[in-house]
Amino acid sequence: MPAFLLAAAAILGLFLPQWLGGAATSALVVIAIFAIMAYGLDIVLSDLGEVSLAHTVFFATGAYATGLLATRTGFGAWGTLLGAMLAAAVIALLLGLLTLRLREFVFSLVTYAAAVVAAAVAHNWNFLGGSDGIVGIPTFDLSLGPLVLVARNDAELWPYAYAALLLVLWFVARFRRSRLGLVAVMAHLNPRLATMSGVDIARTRLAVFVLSAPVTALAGWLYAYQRAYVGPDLFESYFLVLMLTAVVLVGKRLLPGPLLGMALVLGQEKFLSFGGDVDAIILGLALILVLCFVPGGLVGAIRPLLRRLRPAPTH
Amino acid sequence: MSDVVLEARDLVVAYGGNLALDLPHLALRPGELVGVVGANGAGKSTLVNALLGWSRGTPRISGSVRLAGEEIGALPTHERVRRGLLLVPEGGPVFGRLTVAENLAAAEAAAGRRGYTEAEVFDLFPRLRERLHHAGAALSGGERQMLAIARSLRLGPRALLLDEPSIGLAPRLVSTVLRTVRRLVDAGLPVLLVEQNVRAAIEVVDRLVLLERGRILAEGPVAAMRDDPRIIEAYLGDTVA
Amino acid sequence: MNLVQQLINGLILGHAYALIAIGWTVLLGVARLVNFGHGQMYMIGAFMAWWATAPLGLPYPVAVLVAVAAGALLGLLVQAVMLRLTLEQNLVSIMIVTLGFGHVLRGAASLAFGGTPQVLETPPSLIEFELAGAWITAQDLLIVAAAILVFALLRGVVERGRLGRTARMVAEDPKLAQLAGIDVTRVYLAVFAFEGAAVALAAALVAPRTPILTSIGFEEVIVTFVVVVLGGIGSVAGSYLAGVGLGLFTALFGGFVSPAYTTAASFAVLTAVLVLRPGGLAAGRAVR
Amino acid sequence: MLRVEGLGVRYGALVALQDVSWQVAAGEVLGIIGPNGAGKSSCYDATTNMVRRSGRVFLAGAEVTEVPPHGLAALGLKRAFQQNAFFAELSVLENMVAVLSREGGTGLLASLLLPWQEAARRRALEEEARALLRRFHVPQVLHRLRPGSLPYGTQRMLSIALAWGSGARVLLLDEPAAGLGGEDMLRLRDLIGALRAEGAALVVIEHHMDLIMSVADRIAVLDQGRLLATGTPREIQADSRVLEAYLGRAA
Amino acid sequence: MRITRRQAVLGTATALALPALRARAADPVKVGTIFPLSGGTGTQGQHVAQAIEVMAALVNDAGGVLGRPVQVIRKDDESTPAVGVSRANELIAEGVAVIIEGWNSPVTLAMQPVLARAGILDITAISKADQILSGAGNPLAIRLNSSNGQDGRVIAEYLARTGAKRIAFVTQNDAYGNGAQAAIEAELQGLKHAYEKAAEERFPFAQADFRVALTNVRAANPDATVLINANEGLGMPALIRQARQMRIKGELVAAVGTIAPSVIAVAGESANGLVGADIYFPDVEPFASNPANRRFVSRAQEMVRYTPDKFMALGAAALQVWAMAANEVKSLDREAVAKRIRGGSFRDTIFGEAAFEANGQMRSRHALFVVQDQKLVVRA
Repeated sequence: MPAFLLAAAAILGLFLPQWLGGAATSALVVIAIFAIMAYGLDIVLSDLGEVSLAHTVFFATGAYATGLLATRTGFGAWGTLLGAMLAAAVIALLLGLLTLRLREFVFSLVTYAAAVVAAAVAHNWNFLGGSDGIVGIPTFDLSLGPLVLVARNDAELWPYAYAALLLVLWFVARFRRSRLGLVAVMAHLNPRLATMSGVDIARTRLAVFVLSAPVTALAGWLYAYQRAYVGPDLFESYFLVLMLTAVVLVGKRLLPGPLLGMALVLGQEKFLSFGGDVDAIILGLALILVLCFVPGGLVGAIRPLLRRLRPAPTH
Repeated sequence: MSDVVLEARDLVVAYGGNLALDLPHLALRPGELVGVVGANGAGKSTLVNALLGWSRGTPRISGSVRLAGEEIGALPTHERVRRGLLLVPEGGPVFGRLTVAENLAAAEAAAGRRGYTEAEVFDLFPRLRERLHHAGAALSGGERQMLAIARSLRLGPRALLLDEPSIGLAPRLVSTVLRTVRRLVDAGLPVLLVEQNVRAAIEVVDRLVLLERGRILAEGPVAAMRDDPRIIEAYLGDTVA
Repeated sequence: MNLVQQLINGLILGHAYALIAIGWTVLLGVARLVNFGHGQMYMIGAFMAWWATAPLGLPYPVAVLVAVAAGALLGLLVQAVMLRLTLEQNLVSIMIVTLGFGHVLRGAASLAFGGTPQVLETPPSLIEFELAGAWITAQDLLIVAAAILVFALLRGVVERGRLGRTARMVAEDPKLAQLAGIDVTRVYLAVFAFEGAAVALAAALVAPRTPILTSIGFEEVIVTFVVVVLGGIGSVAGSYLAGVGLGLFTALFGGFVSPAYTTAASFAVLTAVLVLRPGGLAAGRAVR
Repeated sequence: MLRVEGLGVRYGALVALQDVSWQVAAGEVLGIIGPNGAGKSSCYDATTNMVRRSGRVFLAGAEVTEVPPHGLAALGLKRAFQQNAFFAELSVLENMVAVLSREGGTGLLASLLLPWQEAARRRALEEEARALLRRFHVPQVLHRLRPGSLPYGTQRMLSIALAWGSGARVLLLDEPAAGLGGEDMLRLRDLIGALRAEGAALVVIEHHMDLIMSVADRIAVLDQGRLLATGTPREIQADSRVLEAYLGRAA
Repeated sequence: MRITRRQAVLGTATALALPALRARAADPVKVGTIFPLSGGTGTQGQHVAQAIEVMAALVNDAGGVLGRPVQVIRKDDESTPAVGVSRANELIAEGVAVIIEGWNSPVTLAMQPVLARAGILDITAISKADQILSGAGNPLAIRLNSSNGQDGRVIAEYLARTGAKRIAFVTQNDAYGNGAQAAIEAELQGLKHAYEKAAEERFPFAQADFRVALTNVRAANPDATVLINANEGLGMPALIRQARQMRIKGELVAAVGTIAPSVIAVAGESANGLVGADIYFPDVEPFASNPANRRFVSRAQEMVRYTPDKFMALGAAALQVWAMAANEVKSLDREAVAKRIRGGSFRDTIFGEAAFEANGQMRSRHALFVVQDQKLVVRA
């Protein structure tokens, strides 16, 4: 697609809430935030080929760092943004160094255990507010000098969430074009050949893992402001399954994939909900069915259909 | 041709868009030792693997395979094995975490088939008896090869396919292994032998099939083929010959 | 001091942990497969046992069988659905699929069994007696006995028996196993059925110790991870020792430091082991 | 250019390689022959530090024994594998660009902030990749396909091209002619000659006697993990030990 | 982005104007309820929602609010803050006049700021966290359930009265548990009761196996053991059962409000002898003779075939108090109604006279009970 069309589409997106009406606004904000969350996992899962189950930790770290800095030290939104991303990167670095030599399911197992333990710590540690979490997070305020940038509700938060989403899309697209992105794919697809092309596999893995954490933490930062409350529910496996589903549902290594996946999942939960339990079944089934029967994702399932349709006019 | 034990027709194997094997016809009769020779990548392993519908990749295999008159081309690999078509793949792989004894014990002939007894196997490969309680991984290349063949014999073969049994073996061992194979054939077991060591193979086989790039280049009794220049060229290079 | 009592607590807990982890041990050690829905299968096993005893009024031993059968069926179902992934040894997708499966099970269980807590009342848990100053129940002894029995059987089967040998052949080289006449698909199905049955058995025996809810299962998963990794990934004897060791650690850490951070502490042990001897685990060969 | 001294490799009780030494100079082709299982591939694994081994390795005079494999590649010691190796989910061109990108790629920051610079570099990389592919006889019409759907001979060439990457001081080839037919074989022969002419040191494991005898300056013969003989092709062809080991026991 | 401020002003104006525009006699007044209707506490949450509907029927019988009938909308927070926030947003979009919510404190804490920003009156029925009333999330907070401080006093008085010298605490290691224990200890000291903390065991919320902790308690030989565990679905009944099974000596005392009938149902015979305290009993004085309570209880038994428990009474009372306040100030305006309730007092509610402190906390009267034959028996 030509650049100007993309730019036009991006600008039009800003007016989506007006278009779709008020009820959709908060859904749009949540989709944007959770899509950002999923993009962090996306570059690890799709590009690096590892299943990290610790991305809920980065999400929660972003939110907790925001909550703590905003309520205890009075940091503004810029400060908490920096703090959230930095905290997540540091935790990812520690976890990455611990798991540097672990592959496949041992890696996943340890990251999963780390997520469960992080949840236990958040529940129990008074410094983090324990099971009651952190209340009283001030309004989102990115004002710079005379420029007033405040968001008190979802409608006002949309431009910022949307801008953050565009930035993340840009980041992921550019990452895939960068040396690190290409090298990560090499390490994923053929580690031996990559090594013989001079790629340091362990370093590449660590770099991508650490880089992915602030992306997911960015979502945590927005979520903390959107909810004005941070609690240990952020560690729930719901978020994990949500992220994974969004990444694999539409198709891996497809730039708009996680965004569309997240929109589908949350759209179903919001506008076509059959109750919490049935929604859980739907979410889990979507994940299972896609991976088992349409490994290329929905795009992979649709492509042959399109191909079948296309030759029709020539007959 | 009722005496044909193993027969393949129009056997075609393709990886992606690439034809790896195109074999109009191949037959193996009782008490016959057929050698399959050809350069690396000529499709020798592809041929024996395809007879079992077996592969480490995901090729497309089509064609007919008949074992003792029964069409087995559509059966899964393990069913072909149970019907008596045995393959010792390249490198003579064994289960490294099982001991020699376990490797042998695990190879039980399917119902209705009689496999070689342990005593008969030890008779053929006395070395295995000495290594009975060693793990498969601790065996030398030659011992592995023997164990792999012994395992197949235990499973009750109607026909045996051997993929490069001489790989990595000392010359003395190569001839030992091949002489043992000849003994099996003389006892009535038909064997298809893929071999890159042509000199050694020529000494034992009855017929030769020469493959090149997935197709049969020449085929015939070993006496007629022995001095075929194409055989020599394919292997040794004219400068050496 | 109550050290002896805590040791008794630890031994019972440890055998419960080992029993809970046994399905995973076999799954991983024998077939190189994983199941992240393990905890939810534990939950389903517990509820099936409860359903058979309370609403259906079946005797407890029959209820155990009902749970085990349900677990085996669930295992078969999961494996049948993801068979293609298994044959491709696509562990990445298998992990995610089983995780999603756990999510589905939790939702389905909430629909089927509701949100109310239940207690699995079993005759042995009503028999209480004192042992070295600690009050324990016959159920606790049953868990210890069952764990020892299952491990002993398994060691016999996996290390000596024909069944275990077949499974170990598939684990080491599924392709080569086909050439030995083994129906690899059936082995994979059987191993997953065993995993489901084993965790359901563990649930039917261990769950009477505490009330059950459809949201349980996460602690069991972590316990299983720790046991399996510490035990050397797939080693039967190793898992037994690791289970008992973890039970003792939990009891002593909880008794003398703080129960609030036991999960975190056992994870710290796990991490330490992985970092200090990442290749030294018996895993080395099986996992590569 | 490359010298290995006393390389040894063991897998458990199995001695795959024992006390093997050889060297290759710039602009020279060293052939390594020997029966299957003689330890030829192990020899490459040992040279490139991909297995635990004993012995020492020198590259351009400096000892590189402890340098990790990726470090060796960065120093210009590159290797192709016996099986065709590529990144199966990328197109042929993307494969080549990916390999070149480790050196010629754009850093993340530049990619984020200066996309035009990345685009320019990428165009340059693609141009370089196309040229390289053409040079390794991968015609341009195939560049947009996935490697798996190339003809076998072209796959082989692509594997060598990917190993070569942005250039190598020493290139180790493992049975490059395996499965190649007449025309492909000629191309390979030309290619090896051209790389040698450029001053690269080449080591070639090969079964195909025609090829190896015609391209190699010197030949090393391995048998049972040991170095049996080294010499010019003519010397090797005359060596009776070699004949016996390689061609099987004379009748 | 300067428009944001103006937008906000406009938004507030619309919010204020909306109820006025709709104030036609036939239009029902929408009341939102957000409780867990599924999951571990789903049954209890459903009961609370039903109780609010029962009260709505009573209010409508008496003429409704501002002459309009009350219509209750149920939402399920799934015990998850994130879901609670979504449900709150949905109710805001539906234009409810008030939201009665709160089973789990984290869910309440998450919803408070969202509702406060949207200008919707938010009444917390049950959630106990102290921060709910701190004003950080909602400056006009109102809560009916008793606070940790109020609860601590009753328990402390009981312990002092029985002369327990060696007291053990088995406490949930989070804000609620630690706060509750601190409140009891502070009151004990206030009463100048000399005691020794024989044991202090802390456990995570989700714990269901307390044998390790109870072994320590048992070894300490306490006169009384205080159980502080808000996990009514799993932890509390498990704790009671295991304490009995391990033959803990001395009295078992449960923190206020943690012994719902469901806890006793799961704990079974083990619950017998357990001492606790609570603020509502449907058939005990002064509630038994309170006509407002009797109407509520009989209507509930008729409509949902269930005798209300404390949680149901709190939910129903929340609607009752709000309806009284709105009718008095003749407005549905959030500020006006909240100001009437906070610091105010209402007669003839389910709880008799319901008085609220300035911070929105309802004053409660506690009564001690002991469990006998798996039933609560209130002590005079």
